[in-house]
Amino acid sequence: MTIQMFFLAFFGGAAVWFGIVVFRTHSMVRSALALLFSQTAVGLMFLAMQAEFLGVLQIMMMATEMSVMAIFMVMFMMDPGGMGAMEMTHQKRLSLWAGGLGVVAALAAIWLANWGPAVAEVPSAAEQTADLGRELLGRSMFIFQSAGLTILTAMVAATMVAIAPQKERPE
Amino acid sequence: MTALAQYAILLGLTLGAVGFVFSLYALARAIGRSREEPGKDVPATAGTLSRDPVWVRYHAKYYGYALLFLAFDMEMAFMYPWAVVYREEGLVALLDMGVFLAILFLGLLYGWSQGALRRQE
Amino acid sequence: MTVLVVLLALAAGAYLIAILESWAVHGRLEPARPAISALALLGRESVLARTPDRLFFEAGPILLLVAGLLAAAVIPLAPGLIVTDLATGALFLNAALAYVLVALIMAGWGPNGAYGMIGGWRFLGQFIAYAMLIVMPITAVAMRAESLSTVTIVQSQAALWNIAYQPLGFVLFVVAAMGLAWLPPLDLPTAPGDLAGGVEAEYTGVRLAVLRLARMVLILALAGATVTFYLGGWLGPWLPAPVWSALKILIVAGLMVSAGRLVPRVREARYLELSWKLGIPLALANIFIVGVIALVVPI
Amino acid sequence: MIGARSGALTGLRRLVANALARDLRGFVVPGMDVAWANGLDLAGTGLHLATTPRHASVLVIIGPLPAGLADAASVAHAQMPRPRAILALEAGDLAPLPAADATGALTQAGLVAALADLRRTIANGAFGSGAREYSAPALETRIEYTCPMHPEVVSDQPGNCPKCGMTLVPRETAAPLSHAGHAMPDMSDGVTAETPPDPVAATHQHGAHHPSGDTKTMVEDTHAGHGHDHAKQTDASAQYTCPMHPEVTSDQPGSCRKCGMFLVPVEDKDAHAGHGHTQTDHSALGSHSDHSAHGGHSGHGAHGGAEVAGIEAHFMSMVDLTRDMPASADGLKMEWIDVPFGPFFPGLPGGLELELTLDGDAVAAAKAESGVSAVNLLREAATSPEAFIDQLAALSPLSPVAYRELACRALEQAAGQNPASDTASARAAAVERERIASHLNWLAGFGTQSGLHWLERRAAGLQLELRHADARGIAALTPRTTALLRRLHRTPLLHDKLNGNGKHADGDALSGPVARAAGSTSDARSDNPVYGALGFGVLTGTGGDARARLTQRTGEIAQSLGLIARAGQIAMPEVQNIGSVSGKGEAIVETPRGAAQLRLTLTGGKVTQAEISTPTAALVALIGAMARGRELGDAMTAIGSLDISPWELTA
Repeated sequence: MTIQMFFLAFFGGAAVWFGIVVFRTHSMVRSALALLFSQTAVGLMFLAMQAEFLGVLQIMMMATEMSVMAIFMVMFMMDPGGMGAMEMTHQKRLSLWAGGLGVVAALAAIWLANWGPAVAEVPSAAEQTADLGRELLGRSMFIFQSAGLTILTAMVAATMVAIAPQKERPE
Repeated sequence: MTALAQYAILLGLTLGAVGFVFSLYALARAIGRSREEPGKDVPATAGTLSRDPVWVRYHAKYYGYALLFLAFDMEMAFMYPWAVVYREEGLVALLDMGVFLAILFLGLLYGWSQGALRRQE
Repeated sequence: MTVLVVLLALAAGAYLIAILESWAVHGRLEPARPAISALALLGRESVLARTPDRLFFEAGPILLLVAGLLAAAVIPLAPGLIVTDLATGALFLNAALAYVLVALIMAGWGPNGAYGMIGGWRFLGQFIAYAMLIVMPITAVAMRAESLSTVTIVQSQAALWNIAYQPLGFVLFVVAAMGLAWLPPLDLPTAPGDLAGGVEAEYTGVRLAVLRLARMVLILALAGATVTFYLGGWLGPWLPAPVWSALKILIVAGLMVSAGRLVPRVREARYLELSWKLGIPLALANIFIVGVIALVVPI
Repeated sequence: MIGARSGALTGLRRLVANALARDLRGFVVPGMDVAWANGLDLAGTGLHLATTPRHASVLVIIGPLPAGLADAASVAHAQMPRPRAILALEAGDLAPLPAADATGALTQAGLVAALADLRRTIANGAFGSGAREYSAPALETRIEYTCPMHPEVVSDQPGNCPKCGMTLVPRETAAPLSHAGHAMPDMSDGVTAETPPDPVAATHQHGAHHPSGDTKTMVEDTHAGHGHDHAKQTDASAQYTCPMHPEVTSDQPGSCRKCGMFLVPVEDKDAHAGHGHTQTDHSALGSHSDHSAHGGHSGHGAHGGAEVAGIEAHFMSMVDLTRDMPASADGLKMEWIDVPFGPFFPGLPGGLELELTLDGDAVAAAKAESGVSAVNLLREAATSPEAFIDQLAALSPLSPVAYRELACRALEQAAGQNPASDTASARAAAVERERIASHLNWLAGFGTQSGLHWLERRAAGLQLELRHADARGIAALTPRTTALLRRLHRTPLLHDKLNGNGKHADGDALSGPVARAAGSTSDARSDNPVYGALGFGVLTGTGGDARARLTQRTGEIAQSLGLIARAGQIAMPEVQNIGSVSGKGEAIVETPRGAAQLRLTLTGGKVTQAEISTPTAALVALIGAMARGRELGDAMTAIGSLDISPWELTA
């Protein structure tokens, strides 16, 4: 149990530290990959808490999507290599306040909410995946399908924003 | 073997691989150090010395695909748990995922029709 | 104990694949060639670029080796012979293989060289082409096996191998796997023709040796994955289990390494277009067909 | 060994040295096509071929090192990791390179012998005290500091940029060119006062320039006039405006009243676009400082400017920043980088210095120069016919027989002789044999470029056997050749890759397979009676793209095989005794790359004046238009399909 606590704390610290690196580094690609490894550390925390499916899924999904974010950051942010060591942060006061409030809200949610009794025996990884599957097809079928619709709207919106319509394309 | 023990083995494998690589580097350093010479540290471009750094805003032409990929990647997160319990749930699962995939296939068709699925020249 | 056996098998497999690849490239079967070139690489200087991102430059090869090893960790060579039989083995394999992309972006961006950078971002475009075509066939395999554990997946093919059960998924998975390990004709990140070494260009000496070793382990892991998902893992008449899986893995790896050389390098725009306009609809159809068969046929 | 590594040859190092000796990785200078043309089978000797100097351990120099490639060879040698060696095959003096570790004759036997003793040298000398640091004029560097956002702000000591306050980034550039002969004819080293006089920002001077090669012919089609001809047209009524606030204008330099920024001169837009100068204003750090256009360069609110709602003063919005940058086809304004695909690029002809301005992985502009072009044709005033023929043959190592035939015909016409019909057809067969060998050489290069190793191996092997075979030998090789061509056309996805790639309008100056693939019927052999007797008909294709050129060249191989079979025997062109005759001669021969024309005057049996026109200049002119806007791989395939011989690009 204590080993789990140790690894949980270690990966938590790693996640926070990578999170800080995201803002302290000047290079865009370093910042994107720092965020990637911060999410991987969160995935490892899931594994330390024996939620195997969520952990492995987090590790996989974040690796691919943060890499795609990296190319968009390199495309649109100035001096992506961080050679000029420019001060890229802006609206410092506003963001510090937002960060502080966020932490307070998270801590409040953790301590005040009623999570119910801690389960004595953690279900095995295979059962977790199967339970999640049954959950998707059973009680939260509605959430599952609405998520599908949300993803559809995301696709349509992204395409409309990013791709110039046919007639405006300079051939 | 409990799940945590397996994760420990995987962590050990990772640290072992990193240790193996560093021992290989140490062996190579023991054989000899690399000598600093003019022009040797400039990235090689087929016989011409190009000193300028190349960390510029790279113009990727596949951003049409990348945006649709992000949405499809989210879809995959739902597919795995569904696949595991598919045979047990039977026809309901098939129809359910059929609707889900059809919705997302609509998104793909829309992107296709708007010209997202091409090299944005 | 099993971890040691699997690692030794992995090392031997990587060596054999290096022989197969040099045979495919040079047309001569020289068993000692990989050992000599590895020793020679150890003896050469490892040059560092001028204004590199040193962290990325060093982390690239190491991350690629770790990704290859972790992917190979869930490949079963025999009923008990597997490093870790995770309950979400197939998903873990996929997660480990996602870091191949991160490693190549680091290796490309690190040395601040033109060929490497273009190679790195080109591989991201190639990833977007093959990523879906690795995930969807695995989903179809998991549907039949009702589990993500690679051992269960192999046991589910006792009656009929998945190559016969879902041939479409097999073809898509193999092509996507060749894209993932950037084997010709999909060797876009290190295209010798238009990028003169691309991502690998700035690595010399021992770092290049680690990069090449990592690629061999990656090819072995992908061949192992193909055998586990589609060719019935260790199952087979007459021969003992480990011999079957070793044989199958080497044959699949040999084919993956040499079959692609008959076709000229595919353009990235063409590969993206084929994957998204042809590959993904076929993969969705494959999932649908397997869905129907899995309900109707009991095996 | 000069390229050794320091350290005693102890146990492990001895083992490693032996491994290094048996695992030689060669980097061929000037190129694989020259090696194949000289009949060398490098792959057959167990020497692995590296595509980049980083992966190489041996620098293989084939034939005399042209002056234009001396700097490039020294750069390639400097970038090879130690232990490195130099293998020179009849390379003469290797001025900037250290002495060769192994030399040999320019034959396969000479190569094998040289490799054998090179392996011994490396096995004993890979680690030792012989190592000496290698430096060369092309490698010296000077540190200068520049601002990533304003490349024209250049200073010799660190500080921050006057325009945007960013810390200046150190950047190495070539040391000021001390050696003579600067390539830029209109090198106006006058100091151009574009940026307002400012102590920190040293004025814009012609800093980093291509260090390599000074006897090159600059064939520029897109960078017309280079960056610095702006300086000549700064007329008196230059208007000054503020990049951030265009509405603020004044007649004399100063600072903008709204944001305190220095005012920059504004050339009127039409004059700017008038002289066809594609504004390659790649602003940030990726640009060469020598030709970054600077009109109306958008700076940004410098220290303490107007407070935009909620955003601190020095925030640089990308919209303002990229206001004047050239937009790519899809409207995005990205930074372009100049990437050299230098003289020794795998798959491209050796010696062709290609520089692509890349917008991501698409080509925005292409510029080709030749590092190996023949300096001048007639060395001394009057040369004997035989010496003149050899001189002309040495002009292009890729097709010596065709130029030898050209010289012989011109001399015979000047001397009023005409050869007997059977020797004429034998000489024509020799030219056809070389045409087959040259096209197979190109096919091998195409195999290297598109990743078809089997094509590279078989085409190169066939070419080596065929280059010196006699008529019977060629007849024996014909089935293998046609089998190779058939298999090439049946390669899946090949035509899909080549279709529509490298299309060009049918230029009139064009000749050779590239023109015929676009439908032209111009062939210097068609009005030659000797070829008429051999039943020659002009072969033309349609489409004018890379695929049509591939089909055209494979068709010409088959056609030439038929011509040789009908000619029966092959004889090298040479001229009987001319005697002291005077007269003017003119000849035209269809070389494998197009029609080459020679005019010479013969006075007293000596050649006093000669003037040659080769087809390559027209081909190089196609590169810019053909590569612009295309993906990098397509552009390389298109440029490779032109089969340019940089040797024939006379000054």
